[in-house]
Amino acid sequence: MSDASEGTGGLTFDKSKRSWPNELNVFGALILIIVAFEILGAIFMQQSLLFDTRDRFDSIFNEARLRIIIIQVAIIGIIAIGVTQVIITAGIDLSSGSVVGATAMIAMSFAQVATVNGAANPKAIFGEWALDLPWIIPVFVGLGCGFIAGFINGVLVAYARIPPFIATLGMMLFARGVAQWWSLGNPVSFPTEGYAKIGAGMMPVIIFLSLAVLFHFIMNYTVYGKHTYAIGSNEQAARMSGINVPRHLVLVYVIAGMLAGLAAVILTSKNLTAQSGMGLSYELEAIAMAVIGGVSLFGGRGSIIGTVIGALIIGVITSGFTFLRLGAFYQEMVLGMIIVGAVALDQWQQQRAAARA
Amino acid sequence: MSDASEGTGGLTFDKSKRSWPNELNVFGALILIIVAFEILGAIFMQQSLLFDTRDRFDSIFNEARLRIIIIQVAIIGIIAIGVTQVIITAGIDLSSGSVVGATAMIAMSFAQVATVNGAANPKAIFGEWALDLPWIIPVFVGLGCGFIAGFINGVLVAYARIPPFIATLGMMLFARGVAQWWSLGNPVSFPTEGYAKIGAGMMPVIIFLSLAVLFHFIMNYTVYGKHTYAIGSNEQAARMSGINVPRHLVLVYVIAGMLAGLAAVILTSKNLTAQSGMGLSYELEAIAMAVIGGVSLFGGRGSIIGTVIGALIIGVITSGFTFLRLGAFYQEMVLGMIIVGAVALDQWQQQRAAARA
Amino acid sequence: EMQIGVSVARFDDNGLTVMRNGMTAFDDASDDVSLQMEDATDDVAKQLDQINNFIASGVDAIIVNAVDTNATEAMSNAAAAAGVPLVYVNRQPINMDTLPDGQAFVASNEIESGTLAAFQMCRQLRAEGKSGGARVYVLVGQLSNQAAVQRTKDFHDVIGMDMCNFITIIDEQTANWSRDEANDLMTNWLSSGDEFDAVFGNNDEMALGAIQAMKAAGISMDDVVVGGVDATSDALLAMSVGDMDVTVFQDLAGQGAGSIQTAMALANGEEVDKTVFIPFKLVTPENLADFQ
Amino acid sequence: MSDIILETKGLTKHYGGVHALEDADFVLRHGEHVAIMGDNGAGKSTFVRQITGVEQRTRGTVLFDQQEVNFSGPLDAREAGIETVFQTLALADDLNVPDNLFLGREKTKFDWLGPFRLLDYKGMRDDTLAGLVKTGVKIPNIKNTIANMSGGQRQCVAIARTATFASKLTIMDEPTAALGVQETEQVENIVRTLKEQGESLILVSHNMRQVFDLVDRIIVFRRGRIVANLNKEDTDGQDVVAYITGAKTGAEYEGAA
Amino acid sequence: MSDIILETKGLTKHYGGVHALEDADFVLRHGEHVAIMGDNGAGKSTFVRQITGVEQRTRGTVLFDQQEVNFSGPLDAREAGIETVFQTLALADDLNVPDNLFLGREKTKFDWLGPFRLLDYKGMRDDTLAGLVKTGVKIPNIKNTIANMSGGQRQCVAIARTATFASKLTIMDEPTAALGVQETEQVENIVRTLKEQGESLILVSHNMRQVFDLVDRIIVFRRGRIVANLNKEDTDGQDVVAYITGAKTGAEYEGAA
Ligand SMILES: Nc1ncnc2c1ncn2[C@@H]1O[C@H](COP(=O)(O)OP(=O)(O)OP(=O)(O)O)[C@@H](O)[C@H]1O
Ligand SMILES: Nc1ncnc2c1ncn2[C@@H]1O[C@H](COP(=O)(O)OP(=O)(O)OP(=O)(O)O)[C@@H](O)[C@H]1O
Ligand SMILES: [Mg+2]
Ligand SMILES: [Mg+2]
Repeated sequence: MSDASEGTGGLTFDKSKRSWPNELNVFGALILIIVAFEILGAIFMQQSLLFDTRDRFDSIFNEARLRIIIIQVAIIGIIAIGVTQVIITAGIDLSSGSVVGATAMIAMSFAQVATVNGAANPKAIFGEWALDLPWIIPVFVGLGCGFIAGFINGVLVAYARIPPFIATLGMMLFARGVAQWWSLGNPVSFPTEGYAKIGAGMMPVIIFLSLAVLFHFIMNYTVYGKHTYAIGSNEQAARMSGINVPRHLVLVYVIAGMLAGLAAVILTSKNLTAQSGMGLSYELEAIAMAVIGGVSLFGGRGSIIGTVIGALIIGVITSGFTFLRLGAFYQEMVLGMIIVGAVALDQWQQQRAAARA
Repeated sequence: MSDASEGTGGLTFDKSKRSWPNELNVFGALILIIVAFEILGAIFMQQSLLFDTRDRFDSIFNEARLRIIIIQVAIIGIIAIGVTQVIITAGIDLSSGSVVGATAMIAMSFAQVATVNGAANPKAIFGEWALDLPWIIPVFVGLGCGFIAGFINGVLVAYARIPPFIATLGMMLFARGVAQWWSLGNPVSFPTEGYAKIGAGMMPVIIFLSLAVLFHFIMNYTVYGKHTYAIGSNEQAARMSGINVPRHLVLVYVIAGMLAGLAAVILTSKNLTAQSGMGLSYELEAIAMAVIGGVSLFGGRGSIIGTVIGALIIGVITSGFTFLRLGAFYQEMVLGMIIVGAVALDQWQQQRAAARA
Repeated sequence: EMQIGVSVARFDDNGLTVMRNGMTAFDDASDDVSLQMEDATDDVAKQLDQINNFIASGVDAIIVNAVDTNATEAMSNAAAAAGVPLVYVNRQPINMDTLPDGQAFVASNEIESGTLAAFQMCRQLRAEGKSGGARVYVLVGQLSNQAAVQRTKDFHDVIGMDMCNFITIIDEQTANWSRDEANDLMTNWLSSGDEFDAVFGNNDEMALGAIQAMKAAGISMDDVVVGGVDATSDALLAMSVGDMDVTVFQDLAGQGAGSIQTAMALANGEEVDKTVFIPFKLVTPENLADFQ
Repeated sequence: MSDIILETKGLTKHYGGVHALEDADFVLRHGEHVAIMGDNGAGKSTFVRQITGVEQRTRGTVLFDQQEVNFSGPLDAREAGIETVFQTLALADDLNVPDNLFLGREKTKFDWLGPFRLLDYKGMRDDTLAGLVKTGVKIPNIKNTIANMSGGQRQCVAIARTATFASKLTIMDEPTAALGVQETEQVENIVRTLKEQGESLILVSHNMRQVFDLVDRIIVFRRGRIVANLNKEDTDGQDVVAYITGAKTGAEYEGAA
Repeated sequence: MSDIILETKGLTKHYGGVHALEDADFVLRHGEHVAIMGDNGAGKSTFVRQITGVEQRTRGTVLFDQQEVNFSGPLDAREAGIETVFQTLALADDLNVPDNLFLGREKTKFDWLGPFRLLDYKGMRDDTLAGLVKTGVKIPNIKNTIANMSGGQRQCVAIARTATFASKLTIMDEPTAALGVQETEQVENIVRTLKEQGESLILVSHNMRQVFDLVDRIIVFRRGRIVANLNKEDTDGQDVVAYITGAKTGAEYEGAA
């Protein structure tokens, strides 16, 4: 029995016909979208989306475009890594966007410089003591805010047994309130140089991809990952099998919260300002990335790799629209259609694979 | 066997100890919130939220306040009736807010008067032929828009098997694009007198409550209702039992879409204008009403009555805040806490009831 | 033909729509320029990304209607690094003093709008003999929005002046720029039965919502001073029938067209003033005819 | 030929690399009761799912009532006259007993109201109680949701559902697995009644005594293939076990597994 | 007294108006194997759920190993040394076989990493194959998710899980209901091994032959109450059925039901 290592015999099992990973479908959708933009670009613009047709760069690629495609989704992508984990537990996190807003205001208040253009910083929130601090302090403040928000979410979901949708909706409203109250709606600006480096250039991308690799590993090779999938698959069974479900859920929400906090730090550093409206509807985009990437909202299924590809799809679409000079009024319409189309393609592939077998 | 009508014997069954309906818990939360506001009002404002302390009305109630509590939630409440049905099928409808926006613009374009203040209507979208039409035409246009949006949602969910979150997210983006593109972002104003009556005074409330009664009846006493619950409870089982699940889902989404369309008609009539930003985040409020009212996001459980009480809770909170003159910055924070608190109370009651038995 | 990328803070904002319309009209009339407009949906980060997308597409110039005027430094840096001219329109960038070469600003001064409206309301209340004490409700726009914060602050500053300190604010709440929310909020206020003399809305839409609520409650609009900002056509109509008393007009269409001209000049390498200033104008029933 | 109600030819189902069902040739005559036996994972339920259209087969043909059929779902199968008790029971957890019993074919009033026609609650409750009595199960409160029922109670609800509606062919996949002594007896009586009424039946079961009590013929599955087709008279328990375990293989199936 | 491993006094559970379990007094000695029988819905699984802390009892006390215990969940029960095969199996549908087998007590490496300690996939796979062989079940690909397993395969996974870990008391709720002839035999062998090792066992079963083969003592439930406590030697199948159906009631339980 040559296939003994895969089971205890019985039926014929043809190893070569293993079901192909879901991520491949999503990747296929990404390629398809890129090809579509290239074709439309060649027809209507006589230009290429990804390739350098004007000899502006040393390589054959339009490097500026490649960079912006991923830069513009890196920050929400970081949030999506956390949201993916929450969704895999069959939960949802509607608060991440607002947590970004609140954290942005609070963290930035500890990242301000003392003097702007020779004069005292006009936007300073606190006194002297909070100015010109080393960059690590606002970073820790940001992570701390995310931790607290995630912890509260987790406790509400796991111990008070409030449905995640409502618990995080409450946190969404609360955090948005905090963001606006913090400086009474006024923006917080002028960060120190050290802080400004965190989100400069390709840093957001580097952080995003490192975190993606780290959490891909954690979700697949550690107890944490296994229990996350188990809870989402059947919470009752996970409980009966002796997993400490509430404690684990709190940990998942804390990680999601801290990733949102980190995203806020990078966001403010990249934009050199914090504004209470920051992060608005990021939660939806993060969830969209995850779901386009094949994460099931009913829990138990999905992967970080899928989410990263989902983020890239959104990045390509965003840049592709500007590339094609699509009118802003049509952009949202077409974006809606493409998101639906990408998922439809994935569904169709899965069904075909199941039927073909 | 005196309890024969309830079962086929076996264990002792104590009829008097029937589990109490979930709606009672939600109602309890409503009362609790009112009492809290009355106490705070008595302490800080020397006034009452619901009672007439200044002798302005004939009855003992502050009738103006009672009216606004329900008027301000009536329109979103109408949407929530549809959203409740969608959620009971284990779906979700994120598009309702945007559908309101798009429908508002389109329907209002057919409700404009020819002359404003003696001059030609400066906002007219179409030519002569579309001016001074009878009110029934824009109403049908509005319902028609809702029908189309709901139908597309339903087909995507039921036949293309796209997760409802994504299908309706796509529709949300699409409809928002349509709303902005329709008149390129310009508001559409100056409706005919007939149209203006639809949303005037207490009309929105009357429509809301009539629809609530109608759909309460439908959900409890018709095949439609039963199948809606069955699909949400176990779609696979519903399919195996021979329910035509896809056709039924399309019907549910169509109803939700048409209710959103109707809400848009009432909204524009009430405000005498249509703006592309209308309806923004109504979907979240509608979902919140349903979930506060005890509808389970995992499907199969919930009721229209619960949703109506959920709507009232939000109405009382909104009015209560203005009554207490709570600072705008704190309102969102407190709203977040109250929503979570109301659901927590409900959870706690249910658990206590289960334990006490 | 010159390619210009435009990033507008919000497409569904009524005032900014007038500005956009001004730009589109200019584009339609001119063969030398082709606009590509993007909606930043009130998201600072998205706006910065849009600018980078424009740069990646190789546009000749960029026009920015900033979501948050505090976030302009990063945008200036990005455009300067790529050598693409940049024009800010309508909202004054925070780095005005240090704008790099090839960048300019076309707008009105936002502080004027709230101040003009508030001061006119104060004068009118005085004229009606209410200098012994007048009570006001304030409808605030979206709390995360700069203009809302600024206009509300302007109102506070005006009633802090000796001449207007007879005015007290009963309550100020947000109605998120929306007529519907303002209507409900006003009705809520009315249900308390408190006396009041004036209502100030951060924009006309909210002022109109308040008017509808008061009329529904049978309050005579002669007894209440209502002020707004934007001078939208709905507001002008309301003023012509005596419902509305004060609003403020800014030549947004003019700003839109001006920004394109400035951007074209910069792209052609011409010398341009760092600021092009287009003032606000107060609108009252007296000068209403000039704006209709 | 005209007395054949169901026939499959080369029916095959692969799940990815798993060959769950291979080349099943099967014949069932009008009024005949046949048992399907076999190890766990031998492909019995898979066979049932292919016939009833729950899944789409990899290849092969199914003839029902002399017609080639391609059911797109269990609804089609039911409309053609096949009633099935699935191993997974197919009950809606949040609905109560009568709702589940009549799911998909509710008793209604005012049928001209289309999907909004009214439910005849009273009629359904009475029929439910009658149906449950047939299975002998005791359920203290039929208004409780199925989620709150014991394993055996659920199974009886599923069986009552099938037994309440007449059909040309009844398929039961391990119907008595979770049932107590009395309930099993009752369900066996239901099967005997079907026999008297001349309805055909396919019974999947692991219970040797039950099979020999109830059916005319026994089909044995092993590793996804049919390995024996035995008339009850020509065989006994030990013989059947030999086929199940692989100690023996039917002459006509040599080389199959 | 010291040879008693589990004792319940007046154990009672009401679900709303349904009195699913009333005043159950029960004693189990070290190394003893006891069967629980009774009609569907008699309260057997309810009894199991109260002991293992899956639900909170309405009243009554449970003593395990001479200590009064109040398990807040099955995790507590397992840590105290009670391994259970629940009737609902408690498997995670989206995970594969080894993942389910080791759910909640994975084999790991680098344990100092806390919740992020690494999984020992290879070790778990090998142990899984060994555990499955004990139950005799055939599963072509253990990397398939549980959702794709046949009814019997699922049950065997749940049993293998229990059998893989040593305990003071094993509880099995209808473990062989969905199993084939061979697999049932294997599971019965597992139970016999437990007996030899001196581990205590509570077996819920409807299978009279199995019960008489395996256990020392039979407890009969009827309508939520214990109605008989019979030593195997003093009784036979017909006698037990009489207690189950209510034709007889144990002397010490008169007036109970
Ligand atoms: N959806 C699926 N995907 C992959 N494999 C499957 C799927 N469904 C069933 N299988 C496999 O097919 C084989 C046959 O399963 P089936 O349910 O037909 O067995 P069975 O004979 O009914 O067994 P039991 O007596 O345990 O119910 C099993 O090995 C099972 O793991
Ligand atoms: N959560 C619950 N809510 C209400 N009633 C319940 C609940 N759980 C079980 N019951 C009822 O309690 C009774 C006992 O159920 P239990 O599961 O203990 O039966 P059982 O003896 O294990 O039966 P079976 O042999 O069918 O598994 C049944 O009538 C059942 O309907
Ligand atoms: Mg089976
Ligand atoms: Mg049981």
